[in-house]
Amino acid sequence: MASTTAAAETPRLRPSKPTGFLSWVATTDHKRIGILYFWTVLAFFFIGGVESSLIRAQLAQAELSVLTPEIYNQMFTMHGITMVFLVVMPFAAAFFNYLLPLMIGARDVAFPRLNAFSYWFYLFGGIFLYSSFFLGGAPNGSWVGYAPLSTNAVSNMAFYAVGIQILGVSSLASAINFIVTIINMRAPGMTFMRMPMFVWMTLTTSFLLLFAVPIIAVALFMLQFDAVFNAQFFQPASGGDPILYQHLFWLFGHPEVYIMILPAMGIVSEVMPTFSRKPLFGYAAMAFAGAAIGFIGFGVWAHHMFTSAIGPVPRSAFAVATMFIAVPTGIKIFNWVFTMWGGRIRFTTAMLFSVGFVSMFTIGGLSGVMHAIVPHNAQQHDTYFVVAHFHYVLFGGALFGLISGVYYWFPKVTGRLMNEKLGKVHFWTWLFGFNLTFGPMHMSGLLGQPRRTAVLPGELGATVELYNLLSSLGVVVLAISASIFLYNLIRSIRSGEASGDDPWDARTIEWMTATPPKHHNFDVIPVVTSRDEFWHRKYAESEEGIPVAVPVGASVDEESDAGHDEHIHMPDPSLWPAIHTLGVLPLGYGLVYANWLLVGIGAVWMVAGMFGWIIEPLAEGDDDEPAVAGAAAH
Amino acid sequence: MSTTGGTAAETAEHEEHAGHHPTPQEYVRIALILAALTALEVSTYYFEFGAAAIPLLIALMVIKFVMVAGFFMHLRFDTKLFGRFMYTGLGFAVVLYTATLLIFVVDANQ
Amino acid sequence: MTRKHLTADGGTGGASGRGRRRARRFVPLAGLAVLLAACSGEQNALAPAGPFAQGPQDLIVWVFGIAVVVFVLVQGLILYTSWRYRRREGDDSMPEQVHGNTKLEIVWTLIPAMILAAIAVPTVQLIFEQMDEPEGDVLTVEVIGHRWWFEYYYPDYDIYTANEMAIPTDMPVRLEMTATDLARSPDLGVIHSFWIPRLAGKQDLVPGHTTYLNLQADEPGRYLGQCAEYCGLSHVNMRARVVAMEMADFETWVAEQQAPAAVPAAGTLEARGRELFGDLGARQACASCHQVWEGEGLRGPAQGPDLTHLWSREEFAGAIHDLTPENLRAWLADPNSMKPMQYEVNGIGMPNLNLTDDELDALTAYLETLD
Amino acid sequence: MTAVAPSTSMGLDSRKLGMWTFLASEFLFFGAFVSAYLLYIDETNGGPGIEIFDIPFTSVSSFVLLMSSLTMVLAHNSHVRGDLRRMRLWTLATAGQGMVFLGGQVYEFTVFYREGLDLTQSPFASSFFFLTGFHGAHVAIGVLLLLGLYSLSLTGKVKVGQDVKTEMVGLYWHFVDIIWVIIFTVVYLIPELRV
Ligand code: HEA
Ligand code: HEA
Ligand code: HEC
Ligand code: CUA
Ligand SMILES: [Cu+2]
Repeated sequence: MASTTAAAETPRLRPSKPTGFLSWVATTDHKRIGILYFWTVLAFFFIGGVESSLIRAQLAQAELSVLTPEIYNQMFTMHGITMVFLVVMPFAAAFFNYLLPLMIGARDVAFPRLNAFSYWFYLFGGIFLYSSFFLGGAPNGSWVGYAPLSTNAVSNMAFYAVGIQILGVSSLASAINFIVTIINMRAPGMTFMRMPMFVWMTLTTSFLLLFAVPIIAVALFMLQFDAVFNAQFFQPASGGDPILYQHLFWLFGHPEVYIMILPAMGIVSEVMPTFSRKPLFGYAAMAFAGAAIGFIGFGVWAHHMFTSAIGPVPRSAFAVATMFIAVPTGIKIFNWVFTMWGGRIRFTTAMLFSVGFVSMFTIGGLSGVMHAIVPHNAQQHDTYFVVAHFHYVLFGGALFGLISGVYYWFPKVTGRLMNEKLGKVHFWTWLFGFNLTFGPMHMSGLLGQPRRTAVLPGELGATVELYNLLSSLGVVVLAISASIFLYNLIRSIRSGEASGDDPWDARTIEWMTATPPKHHNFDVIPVVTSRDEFWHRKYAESEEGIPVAVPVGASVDEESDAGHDEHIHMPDPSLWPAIHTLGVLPLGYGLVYANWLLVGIGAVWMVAGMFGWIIEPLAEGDDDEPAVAGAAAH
Repeated sequence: MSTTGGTAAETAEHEEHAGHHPTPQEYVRIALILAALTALEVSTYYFEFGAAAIPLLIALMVIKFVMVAGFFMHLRFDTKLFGRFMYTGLGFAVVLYTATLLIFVVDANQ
Repeated sequence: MTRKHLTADGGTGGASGRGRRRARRFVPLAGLAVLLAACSGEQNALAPAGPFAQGPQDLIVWVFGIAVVVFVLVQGLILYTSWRYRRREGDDSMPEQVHGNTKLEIVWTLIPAMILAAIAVPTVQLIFEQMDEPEGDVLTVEVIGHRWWFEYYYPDYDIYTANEMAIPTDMPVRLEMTATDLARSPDLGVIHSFWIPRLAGKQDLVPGHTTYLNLQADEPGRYLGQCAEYCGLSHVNMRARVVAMEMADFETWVAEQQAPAAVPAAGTLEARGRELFGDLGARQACASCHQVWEGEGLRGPAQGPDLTHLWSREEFAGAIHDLTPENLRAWLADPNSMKPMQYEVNGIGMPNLNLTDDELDALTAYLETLD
Repeated sequence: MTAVAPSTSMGLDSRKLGMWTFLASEFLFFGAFVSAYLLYIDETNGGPGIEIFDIPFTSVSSFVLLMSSLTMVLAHNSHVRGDLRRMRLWTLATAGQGMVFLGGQVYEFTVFYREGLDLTQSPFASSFFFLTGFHGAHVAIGVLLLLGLYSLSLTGKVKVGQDVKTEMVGLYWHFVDIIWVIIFTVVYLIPELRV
C-alpha cells in the first residue's frame, strides 16, 4: 500500500481542509454524509417530539384549551410530516449512507456527489417546510393531505405539496444511488446471497422508493396546482374526483410504511446474530420475505380507503391482500426468534432494543390485521385505534430498530462505546413510556375516540379521559428517556470507553476495518468467500459445528484480498451539490406564491449549478472523469 | 471507486458488443420502418377501421415502443439487467394504474 | 309506511337475531368488550345497538381472539428464548452455528396463511352483507356533509333537518350520502364521514359521489356520533345524533316536521324577530342562508341549517351545544365564540352580524317559537 | 460472480445503470398522468373536449420527435466511432428537432387556450396540460442536455472514447420519445376514434 490518502498529496483548488465548516458542506464522503443525516434527524425528532407533547398536553383532559384548534391542526400535521419524512426516512438514510459501502466492501457509494445532493435536498426541504410557521402558518391538512380540503388556501398545504416534493427528490436520488451501489460496487466475492441482511433490506427499500416516490410526486403536483394555480384535478364542482388523490397518495403511502420499517428490520437482522453468536436463521427466507413484503406492499394501498367511496369488490380484494402481508412478516418474526434460539444471548442495549422491536412490532402488526377486517375497519378507521397501530409499528418498530442500530454501530463511528448502564435505563424507560403512551390508545380508539380532533370531547366519557391522561403521562416518561439517550450520546462521544475495532465480536466486514474507518474505508478491499465473512475469518468450525477461534491472520491468505491499487482514488470534496441544491429554495417559494420570477431564478440557479457540477472533475488531478466505466461519475 | 482495474474489462466488453451494434444504415432502416408504422397509425384518423382500430393502434404502439427501446436504446445488445429494470417499471405502472382505474369503473354504479 | 314486524330469521331482522346468538357463543372474549362498554359514554364502538354494528362486532371479537392467541404465543416464545438462552456469567462457549431449517420455514408460512384464509372468508361475506341494500321496508335519508354540520333530507316526506336524525326503531335505514352541494354554498365541498358507532361503522361522504350506509337501531334512544374524516378547523365540532323512536313516535315526528312553521301574532316580540329574520337592513338577512318554511313556495335546501322546526331539536351548531335560549343568544351574538368557523376567510360557517341586544332578544324569542 | 477485481461487481457502467434505474421510475411518473387523463377524458365541464385536437398537426410533430431518435442514435454511433464532428452535428440536429417539437407544443397550447381550453377549465383540461406539459418539460430538459453535450464536446470536456456520455443523454432522449409514442396513441389517436 503506497498511499492511503491520495487526498493529502494532491494540491486542490476546492475546500480541502479535512476539518471545519466548509469541509462538511463540501463533503462527498458517505460516512460524513451519514453523520450529517444523523444529527439533522435528531434535531427534527426533537421538534416532532415537542409537537406531539403539545398534542398530548391538549388532550390530557377533556375540553382543554391549551392550543387553539388552528394551532392544534398545524401541530398534528407537522408532527406526522416531521416524524415520517424528516425523522424515520432520513434516519434510515443515515444508516444506509454510513454502512452500506462498508458492508459491501466499497470505498464509497456509486455517486458520491449525488449523495451529497440528497442530503442537501433533505435539509432544505425540512427548512422549507418549517419556514411556513413564519409565513402565515404551517400546513394543517394532515400528513395525508386529502383533497379537496388541502387545496383550500387556509390549509397552507401548498407548503406541504412543495416541501414533500423536495424531500421526494432527495429520496429518489438516494434510492438510485444505493441501488447502483449495491448492484455494482460489491467487493469481489460478495455475491447477492452473501450480502448482509441489512444490505438486502436497503436494496428492497430503495426499490420501493424508486417506484413509490414518482407516484406521490404526481399527486403533489396536482394538489399544488389545484391549490395555487386553480387547476381542477380534485375539484368536484367541475367534475374532478377527490378519490383520485386518495389512490395516488396511498399508492405511495402504503409502500412508504414499509419503506420505514424495512431498514429497521435490516438492522435487527444484524444485531440479533451478533449478540446471539449465531448466524441469522433462515437467511434466504429472510431476504425473500423482505422482498415479498415490498412487493405485496404495492398491492394493498386501498386498505386506507375502506370507508371511502369504493365498492364491495375492491374492499374485499384489498382486505385479503392486506391480511396476507402478515405471512412474510411472520416469517421474519419467527426467524428472528430462532436466531436467538440456542444462542448465547448477550443483552447489550442494542440487543434489548432489537428484542423490543420484535415484541412491540408484533403488537402493531396484529392490530394492523384487525384493521383489515373491513366491516370492523369502519369502526376503527380514523380512531385512536389506528393511531395506536401505527405508533406501535413506527415507534415500537421502526424507531426501536433504528435506535438499536445507533447503539450497535456507535463504536464503529466514534471508536468509543456508549455507556451501557445509561443505555439500559434508556431502554426500560423507553419501553415503559412507549407502552404507557400508546397502549391506552387502543382502548380509547375502540371506545370511539376519533383522531385529529382539536379537543377531547367530554361526551366520550370518563373512561376515555383516563386513557388519554395515561397517554399524556407517557410522553413525560418518553421525554425523560429521550434526554437520557441524548446525554449518553454526547457523553460517550466525548469520553466514552475506547471500543477497539471489534467490540461485539461481530460477523460482517464493516468491523474488519479501522474504527473509525478511514476516508477510503478499506486499505485493502477484502475478498469475500462466505456470508458473515468476518466471522469466518475469526472462527473455524469444529466437527460438531461449534466455532473455534483461529489465530489472527491464519485463516485467510491476505494476499487474496483484492485491490492492491497503487493509488486509491477518492472523489474530492465538492461545493457544487450544496450550491446547486440551494436553488430549490427560490424555486419552492416561487411555486407556493405563484411568483414566476422566483421560479425562474431558482430554475436558472439550479441549471447553472448543474453545469458547474458537471464541469468540475470528480477528483482533482484527473483532468476529467475517467473515460471508462466504473467510475464514480455524477 | 478506482477505475484502474476496470479499463481492461470494459474495453473488452465494448469490443465484444461493437459487432452487434447496428450500423448507421441499419438505424436508418429501422427509422424508416418506424415512420411507416406511424403513417399507418395516423391513417386510422382518415380511414374507417371499425372495431379493428383500437387493437391495431395498441399493437402499433407496442411495436414502436419495443423497436425504439430495443435498437435505439440498445436494450437488445446491452446486459439483460437494463431491460429487466425498464420492464419492471413499466409493468408496475401498467398493473397498478390499471387496477386503480378498474376500481373507478367497478364503482361507477355504486 | 307500515311498521314491519321482525321475525327471528326474516330480512335484516334476521341478521340481528343471528348476530346476537353468535355473540353469545363468544362470551368469554366478548366479556372484555362488554365490561368496557358498561362504563363508558354513548359514542362507543364496543356497544352495538343494531344489526349493522353487531355483525362487525361479532367478527372482530373472533379475530381478536386469534390475535390474542398469536400474541401470547409470540411474546411467550420471545420471553422464553431470551431467558433460556441468555448468556450466563463466565460462559464463553460457542453455540452451534445453525443456519436454518426448511421444515420450520414451511410451518410458519403455512400456519399463518391458513389462519388468515379462515379470517378472510367471513370478512368478505360480511363486506357484501353490510353494503347490500336492505330488503323490505326501508327508510331512506339523504345525508349531506357541510363544513361543519350534517344536514338530513327525508325524500319520502320532504323534510329538512340538521344535526339530529330521527329514525324509527327496528327498521333498516338506508343513508344516501354526499358532501356539500356546491350550488348553494361557498364551501367547495370536502370529505366528511358519518359515524354513529353503536348503529354502524362509518362511511365517508365524498363530494361528487353518492355513498351509502345502512343502519338500524334496536332500541329507542339517542345515539351519539361524529364526523370521522378530518375536514378542517372545526372537524371536532361536527357531531351527529341519531334519535331512534318507536314507529308511532316517529310518525308523529314526521307529521310535525312536515307542518309549516308557526307565524307569531303581529305586534309581539316574536313577530319583530320574524321581521328581523327576513330583513336586517344593510346586514345579510338570516333568511338568505336559513329557511323557515311557512307553507308557501318550495321547501328547498338552504346554505345553513333548516330552522323551520329548530326547537324540536335538543342540540345545535353541529350538535355541540344544548339548544337553550341562553346558548342560542350567545350564538347569534358571536357564532365564532361558540364554534370556530371561517366565515371571514372562506365564507364557511355563520357570520357575526353585529346584532344589538334588542335584536338578539327578538330573534331568540322568535326562534323559540319554531318547534 | 467472484470477480477478477473489476471495478464494478457486475462489470456495468454505474452511470448507465443509474440512468436505467431512473428511467424505470419514470414510468410510474407518467403512468399516473396518463391514468388521470383517462379518468377525466369526459370531464370537460362544458368546455372543449378531445374534439379540439388537431391530429394532422400533432402527427407531424410526433413524427419529428420520432425521427430525432434516429439522429440521436447516429450521434452516439459517431461518437463510438470517434467521429466527434459528426457526433456534434447529429447532436445539434436532435436538439433542433426537439425544439421543433416544443415549438409545436407551444403553438398547440396557444391555439387550445384561445379556443377556451386552459388549465383551470376542467379536469380534462388540467390533466391534458399536465400530461403533455410534463412531457414537454422532459423534452426541454433533454434539449438542454443535448446543447450541454454539444458545447462540452467543443470545449474538450467530452472526448473521443467518452461515448458513455452521449449514450446517457441518448437513453434519456429515447425514453422521452417512447413516452410520446404512448401518449400519441393513448391521448390523441384512440380517443379521437370516438369523435
Ligand atoms: C412502519 C409502518 C407500518 C407497518 C409496518 C404497518 C403494517 C401493517 N399495517 Fe399499517 N399503518 C401505518 C403504518 C404501518 N403499518 C400507518 C402510518 C397507518 C395510518 C396512516 C394514516 O391514516 O395516517 C396505517 C394504517 C393501516 C390501515 C388503515 C387503517 C385505517 O385507517 O382504517 C390498515 C388496514 O388494513 C393497516 C394494516 C396493516 C397491516 C395488515 C400491516 C402488516 O404489515 C402487519 C404484519 C405483521 C404482523 C401481523 C405481526 C407478525 C406476524 C406474525 C407473528 C405471524 C402470525 C400472524 C397472524 C396469523 C395474524 N395499517
Ligand atoms: C415515526 C413516526 C412517529 C413517531 C415517532 C411519533 C411519536 C409520537 N406521536 Fe405521533 N404520529 C405520527 C407518527 C409518529 N409519531 C403520524 C404519522 C401521525 C398522524 C398525523 C396525522 O394524523 O396527519 C401521528 C399522530 C399522532 C397523534 C394523533 C394526533 C391526532 O390525531 O389528533 C398523537 C396523539 O397523541 C401522537 C402522539 C405521539 C407521541 C406522544 C409521540 C412520542 O413518542 C414522541 C416522543 C418523543 C419525544 C418526547 C422527543 C422529545 C425529546 C426530548 C425531550 C429529548 C431532549 C432533546 C433535546 C434537548 C434536543 N402522534
Ligand atoms: C352567511 C350565512 C348565514 C347567515 C347570514 C346566518 N346564518 Fe345562521 N348559520 C349559518 C350556517 C352555515 C350555520 C351552521 C353552522 C355550523 O353549525 O357549523 C348556521 C347555524 C345557525 C343556527 C344553528 C342551527 C342548528 O341547528 O345547528 C341558528 C339557530 C342560526 N344559524 C340562526 C341564524 C340567525 C337567527 C341569523 C340571522 C340573524 C343567521 N343564522 C344568519 C349560516 C348563516
Ligand atoms: Cu366533517 Cu370532519
Ligand atoms: Cu397501509
